[in-house]
Amino acid sequence: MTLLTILLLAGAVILTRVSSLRTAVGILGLQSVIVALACLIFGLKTGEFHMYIAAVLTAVIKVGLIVYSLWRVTLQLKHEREIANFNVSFLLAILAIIVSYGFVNKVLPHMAGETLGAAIALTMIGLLMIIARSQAIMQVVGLITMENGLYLLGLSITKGLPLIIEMGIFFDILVAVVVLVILTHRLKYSFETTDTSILNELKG
Amino acid sequence: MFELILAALVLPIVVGLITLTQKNLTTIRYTNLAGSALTSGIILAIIRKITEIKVFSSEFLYVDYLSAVLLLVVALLTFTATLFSLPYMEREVKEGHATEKMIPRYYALLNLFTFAMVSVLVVGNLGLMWVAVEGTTLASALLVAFYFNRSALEAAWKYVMICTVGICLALLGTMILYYAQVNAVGETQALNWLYLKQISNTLNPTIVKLAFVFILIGYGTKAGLAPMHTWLPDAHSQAPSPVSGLLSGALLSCAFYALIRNIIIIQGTIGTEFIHTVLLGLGILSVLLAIPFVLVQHDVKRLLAYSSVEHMGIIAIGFGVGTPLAVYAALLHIINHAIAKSALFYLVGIISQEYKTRHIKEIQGIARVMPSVATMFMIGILAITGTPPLNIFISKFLLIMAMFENKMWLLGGLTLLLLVGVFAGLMNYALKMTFSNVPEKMKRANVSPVALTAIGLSLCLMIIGGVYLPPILSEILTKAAEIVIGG
Amino acid sequence: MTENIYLIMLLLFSAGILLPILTSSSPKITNILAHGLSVFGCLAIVACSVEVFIAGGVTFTYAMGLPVGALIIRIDNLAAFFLLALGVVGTAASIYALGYSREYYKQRLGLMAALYNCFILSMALVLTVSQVAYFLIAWELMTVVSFFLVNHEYEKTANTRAAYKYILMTTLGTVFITTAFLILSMTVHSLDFQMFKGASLTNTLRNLVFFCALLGFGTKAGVIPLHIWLPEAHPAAPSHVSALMSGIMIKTAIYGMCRFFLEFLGVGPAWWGEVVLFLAIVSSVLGVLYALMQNDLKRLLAYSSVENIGIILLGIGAGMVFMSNNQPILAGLAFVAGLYHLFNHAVFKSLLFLGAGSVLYSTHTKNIEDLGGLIKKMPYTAVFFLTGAAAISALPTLNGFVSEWLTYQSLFYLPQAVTGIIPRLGSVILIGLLGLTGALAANCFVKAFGVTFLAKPRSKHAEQAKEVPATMLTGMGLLSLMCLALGVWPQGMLKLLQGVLSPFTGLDVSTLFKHQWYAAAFNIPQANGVIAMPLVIGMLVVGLIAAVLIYNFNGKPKNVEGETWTCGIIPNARMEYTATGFAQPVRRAYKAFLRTKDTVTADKSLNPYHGVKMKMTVGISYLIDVWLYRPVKKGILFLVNRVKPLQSGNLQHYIGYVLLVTVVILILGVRW
Amino acid sequence: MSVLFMIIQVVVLAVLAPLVAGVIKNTKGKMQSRRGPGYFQVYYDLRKYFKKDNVISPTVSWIFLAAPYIYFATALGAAALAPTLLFDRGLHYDSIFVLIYMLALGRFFLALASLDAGSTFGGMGGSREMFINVLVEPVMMLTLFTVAMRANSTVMSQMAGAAAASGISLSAILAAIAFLILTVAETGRIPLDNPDTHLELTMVHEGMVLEYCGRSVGLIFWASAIKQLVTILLMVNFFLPWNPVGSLPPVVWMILKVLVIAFVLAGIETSTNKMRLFRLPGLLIATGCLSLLAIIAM
Repeated sequence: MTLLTILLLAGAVILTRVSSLRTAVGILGLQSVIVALACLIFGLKTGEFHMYIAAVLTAVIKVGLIVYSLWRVTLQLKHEREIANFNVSFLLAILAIIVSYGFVNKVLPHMAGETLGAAIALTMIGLLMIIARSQAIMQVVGLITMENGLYLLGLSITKGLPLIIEMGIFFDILVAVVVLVILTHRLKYSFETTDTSILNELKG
Repeated sequence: MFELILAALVLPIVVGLITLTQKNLTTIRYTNLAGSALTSGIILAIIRKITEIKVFSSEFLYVDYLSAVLLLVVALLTFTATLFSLPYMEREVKEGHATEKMIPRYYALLNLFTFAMVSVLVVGNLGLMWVAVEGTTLASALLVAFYFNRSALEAAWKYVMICTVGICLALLGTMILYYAQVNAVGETQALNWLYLKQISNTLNPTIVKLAFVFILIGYGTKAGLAPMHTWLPDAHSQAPSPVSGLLSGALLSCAFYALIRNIIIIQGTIGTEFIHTVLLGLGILSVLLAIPFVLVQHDVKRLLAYSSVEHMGIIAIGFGVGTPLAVYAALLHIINHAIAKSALFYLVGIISQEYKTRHIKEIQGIARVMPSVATMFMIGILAITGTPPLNIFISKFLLIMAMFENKMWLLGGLTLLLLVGVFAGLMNYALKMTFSNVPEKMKRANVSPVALTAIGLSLCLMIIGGVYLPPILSEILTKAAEIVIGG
Repeated sequence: MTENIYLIMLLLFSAGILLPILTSSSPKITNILAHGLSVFGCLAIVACSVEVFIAGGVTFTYAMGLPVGALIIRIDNLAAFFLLALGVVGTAASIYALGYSREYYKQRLGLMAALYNCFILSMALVLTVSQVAYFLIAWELMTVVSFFLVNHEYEKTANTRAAYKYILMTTLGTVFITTAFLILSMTVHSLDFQMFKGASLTNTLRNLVFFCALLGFGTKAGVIPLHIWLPEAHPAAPSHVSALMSGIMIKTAIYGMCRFFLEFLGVGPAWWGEVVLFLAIVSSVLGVLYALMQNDLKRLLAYSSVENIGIILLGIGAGMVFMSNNQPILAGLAFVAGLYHLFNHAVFKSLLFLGAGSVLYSTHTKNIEDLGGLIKKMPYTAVFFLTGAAAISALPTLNGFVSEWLTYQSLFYLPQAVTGIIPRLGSVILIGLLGLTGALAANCFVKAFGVTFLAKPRSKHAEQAKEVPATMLTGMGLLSLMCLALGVWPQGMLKLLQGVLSPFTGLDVSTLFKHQWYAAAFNIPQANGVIAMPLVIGMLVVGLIAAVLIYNFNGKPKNVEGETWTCGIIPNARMEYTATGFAQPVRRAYKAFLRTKDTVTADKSLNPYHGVKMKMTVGISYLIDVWLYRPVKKGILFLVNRVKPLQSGNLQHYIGYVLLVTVVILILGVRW
Repeated sequence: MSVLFMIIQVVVLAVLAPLVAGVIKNTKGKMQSRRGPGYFQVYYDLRKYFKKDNVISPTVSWIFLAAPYIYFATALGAAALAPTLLFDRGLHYDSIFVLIYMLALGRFFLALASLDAGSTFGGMGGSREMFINVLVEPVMMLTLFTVAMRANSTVMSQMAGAAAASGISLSAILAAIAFLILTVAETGRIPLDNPDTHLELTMVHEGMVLEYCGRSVGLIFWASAIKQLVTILLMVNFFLPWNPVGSLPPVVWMILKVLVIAFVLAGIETSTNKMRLFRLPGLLIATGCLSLLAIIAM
């Protein structure tokens, strides 16, 4: 479990340093795998049946479909690279981890599992990526990371939400990614780039 | 009852699927018209039923007076929007903004959107409600991006991004709420609204307060409360006008509904003081922030969008005051605003089609180009600015009255003053567009009667609403207010 | 009985609103139908108020389908008094409209007629509704309808701007009115006016209500510095509507003030009255000063409305001072003066606007520099306009004189009522300033009538002028007769006012007037005064007879024609004294207030020494605009441009806002 | 009864007015070391005027023709109201405001008539007359106010009574000085106006009536004379009410005082020279301050 957590955070931190979209998507896939595994482990611990299903769903949707569709897009975006100040976001990511663990140990020590801090950290890093990255794909990746974080959070404070809701959430995430992929596609099509920093025409 | 609700949920999906399979535009139009009419009919039937059985709840579905109020809004707007879409999209195709094969997609998405909104209103589980709200975002996102031109894409991208981030916060909040529930009573009936309402006083206040903050921000983003409203003007201005009407009238209200549902539970735990203060603050802020953008604006649809922000602010203030009268007024305001604002968006749709622009400066002399539209437009503007004898004045007045009843002299006065600011902006541009001299390229145009019918319907409701409120509706609102207060 | 008349009135006007829209195919029919109906409606209004004066006040309630409570109609003497004014002026204006509407046969007559009926109806409602919500509805309705009437000739963009300014200002005013009403009604927990009397308010709230009422109604009444909409809006509207706006609509604001200051708030501190007096005198002096500077006939009249509102408020303010000083009889006198002047102004100002309308009708210009010599082209109009002009200049035997005299009388006792050296001196100067106002008004209307109607026509428009149709003359004639009647025999009106004011506490009119048939005499503890109009008339008549006798003492003189003396040249219209020239001395003497900007341009090409084709353009700038409104506008725009960058179009910023507000609320929640 | 008194008063004043005018003219002549016209010269002039026929411009309307009558009538009205020694005429109809507005009525129509002929001079005269009136009216109100406050009434007979009752005081003197200037203004004399100029551009009152001739002018001049006498009477009875103790009856004192005022006016007219029109505001503001001081000193 601890290993997974460490891997997860490491992946997230690395995620803040990659500039190639495809690498990012790859790391995201890895991350999702880890989450699925975490889910599985929780299932084994608690013996909750729906945990297994949740794990499977994670595997299928997050690792399978989402990564696949993102990969598909990145194939068309050969020349798109992320250009941002990686060091800053890297440091921020580290900071996020420290802060979140500190927060957990200080404020709610009674529920300080290994994963909770990681979950919060992951969420923050995801948010950080949405804010600090301008590549459309990178923002999507950030979004998924954030969602993973939330999911993990759910796992660690409660034993996961009821299955039906989980499925709904998964479905939503899937659709969201599909929509975003379509939009990215169109962005490439009509702006010749997926760098969202040029999307600032609508003002006032 | 269950069947009715099921029908209301399934019908749009079915119609949507049919639409996708069809090629012939005329068939598509009529199917959708019939479909929306039927859906609205069913929803009205549900409301009718509610007035008899007061509340319907099953494992995942829950409908009571509060949902009835919002269902009414959705029913009205779905119908008018679909009706208005027929001539509007036809013209869009003629003008070459859209191709014929985009039309089926449009109607399909419209139906999906309706489905999402209805499901927000009928589910009785906060988790599913979150799913449904996110669903509305996704369904409307592609409608916002419908034209797939640069600005539409930009708007859609921002819309999805901001709303998803916001909604993720709401998910976080919901999870925390669930955590509170688990801590208090275990996992039975997870996040079931009715159950939570009953056990709300046993939850841990600190955790619930934490949950409240995230839920408020999350659904507040969707409801377009400042300063999370930033996506709103972009999305509203870029979507096709019928969709803008739906977004502004129905979607925002649905998001607000989700917020209220959560708040009903939360206030059972942490009391109302904090909640009301925050809501009041956000409400005032929304009205305040809307003013500058209404006072100086170049795009007529953005103008209306910001006025929506202002009205969401007013509604927030209403719930923030929190007396039965205030909540009653706020709910009535939701209905009134939905009707008026959608009508205005439709009108602006016609106008911008006629003038081939949304720039206020280039829209001149509507009164002489399309007298009927000009008349309706002026009435609509007067309504949206809360001028009697039109419907919004009533709710506005009740709201202000409630504030004064609560001894909020200064806040009430301030609100009135801020409304004047918005009035100044809207009236200024409305007059410039309507009565200025006609540019020579424009000549007298005739408007499709269908479009006028769609708008005329809303207009009649506005005018009637200004002089007469059906007792049945009044009863629904009163009961809904009781539910919100937690009586 | 009264209720039936009232319902008939409602019915007539509703018909008047609906029919024109339905019959808009034939303008002639529309015109006759709509304005015919409004004539009868106005007569019904008169009947209603008369009935109330005879049979006493009435109250009737209708349950409406609105969540704001039942509609309460209450017509007491005060309301009836205003209704009377509305009825009289409305009747005249409607008759006039029958002829005047021909101007609009090709200009949306149906709409105008419908709005016109709706306008009168809304005013009637404002005066009779006695429940906060419905009062506000009626009030706003009145505003909106008149707004559309002002905007009716939107072919001229200036009119639209005027309309915008108008509705913006009045909406701002409505904010204050609403606040005032709601504070009252929420302290007594009722929306019914009747409950407001003696509401137990803390002093702060009481003053707040006073200020809100003063500001709110002051805006509608056009009190300086809230008047800016008035001189724009009144000229823009069709003339018979301008007549109603100037004659009645701005008086409904005074009605509101009376309700608040007499009934709801009761006797207040003296400084309330002093504030009112200050605003009043500023309005009257500046108003008439600006009026004198105008060359647009209707603008001139509009500014003079500002002045007259000032004079009315002088009476009311003095009354308030006397009330707080516990001098009920003087208070009564002051209020009588104010209300009398109110009625008079309603009559002669609408008369003047109708006159201006006739000039417009037959010459199609409002610029008096282009007019002249109309007295020969349209003799009756000239007589009527002259009556109005003389009345508004408070010349004897006309109604203006009576109310002016009463106002002077009540102001005369003011210095003894107020305390403190500054107010005392101020109240002394007040009389001087009122004298100044009177003189300026006379000056202004000599200019208005003289330049418009006398001497030779100054332009083609004026040469081709013809007398207006009989209906228009009838309308004006009616009002001229009212002017004369109210001047010659003031007793009737005074008796009426006694009835109107008697129910209110703090003033006492019962012992005010000794009703000799020939004199309106009042006696008050300090002293007593008589104004015997028959005597004044007698003196004038005898004087005239004497003059005629002396004139023809040695037989009738032989009259020889001879050109006007202009140093031997044959005079032509361009040599006549212009309106600008007539006002020039005052213009120059009051530079400080008017901030005159005059520029002389000459074409020096032909004659390098002093040039030829000299052209002088004169302009004044308005203090209030320069000092108050422009800075406010600038400030607002400044703020707007500071705030707008928030919507920067940058996604990152937007998400930043979301997080920021989350953090803020979290902190709030923790600190709570 | 009171009405009878009134008629007597009107007749007497109307008959005596030209004499006072004559006296002023004569004294002025004497002061300018001329012989000056005889005391009765004005009567002769009037007789001559009333024999003459009229030349009337084709431009004018009935306003022009009616104005002289109205002006004369208002003058008579003023005369009827003017305070003389028959104090307190039972009924208090003789309010000061009535008198002021009587005069205003005459002025109003004369000004209109001046515009009616359509000559530049007439218009100029009318405009200036109204302008001077704008300056005079408020000061006049204030100054009369001093007396009215003493009497606590605006009824002239009571005012005169109160004035007579009160002794000589600073306030009274200040007010008297103020009203003297106003008298000069009202009677249209140097330094405000020049009654016997022949240059149209310097005319004010004369300019207004420039277009009149024959009997109309007779009426106007006579009316002006009456107006002048009335003003002087106001001066005498309100501001110089004190009779030095002596055996003479008050009527004699009054006549004497009227004559004194006449001399003073003549003196002022001889000793000063005409002011520019736009110097007048200063003068009248100063006067206003005097009367304000008078009120404060009270």
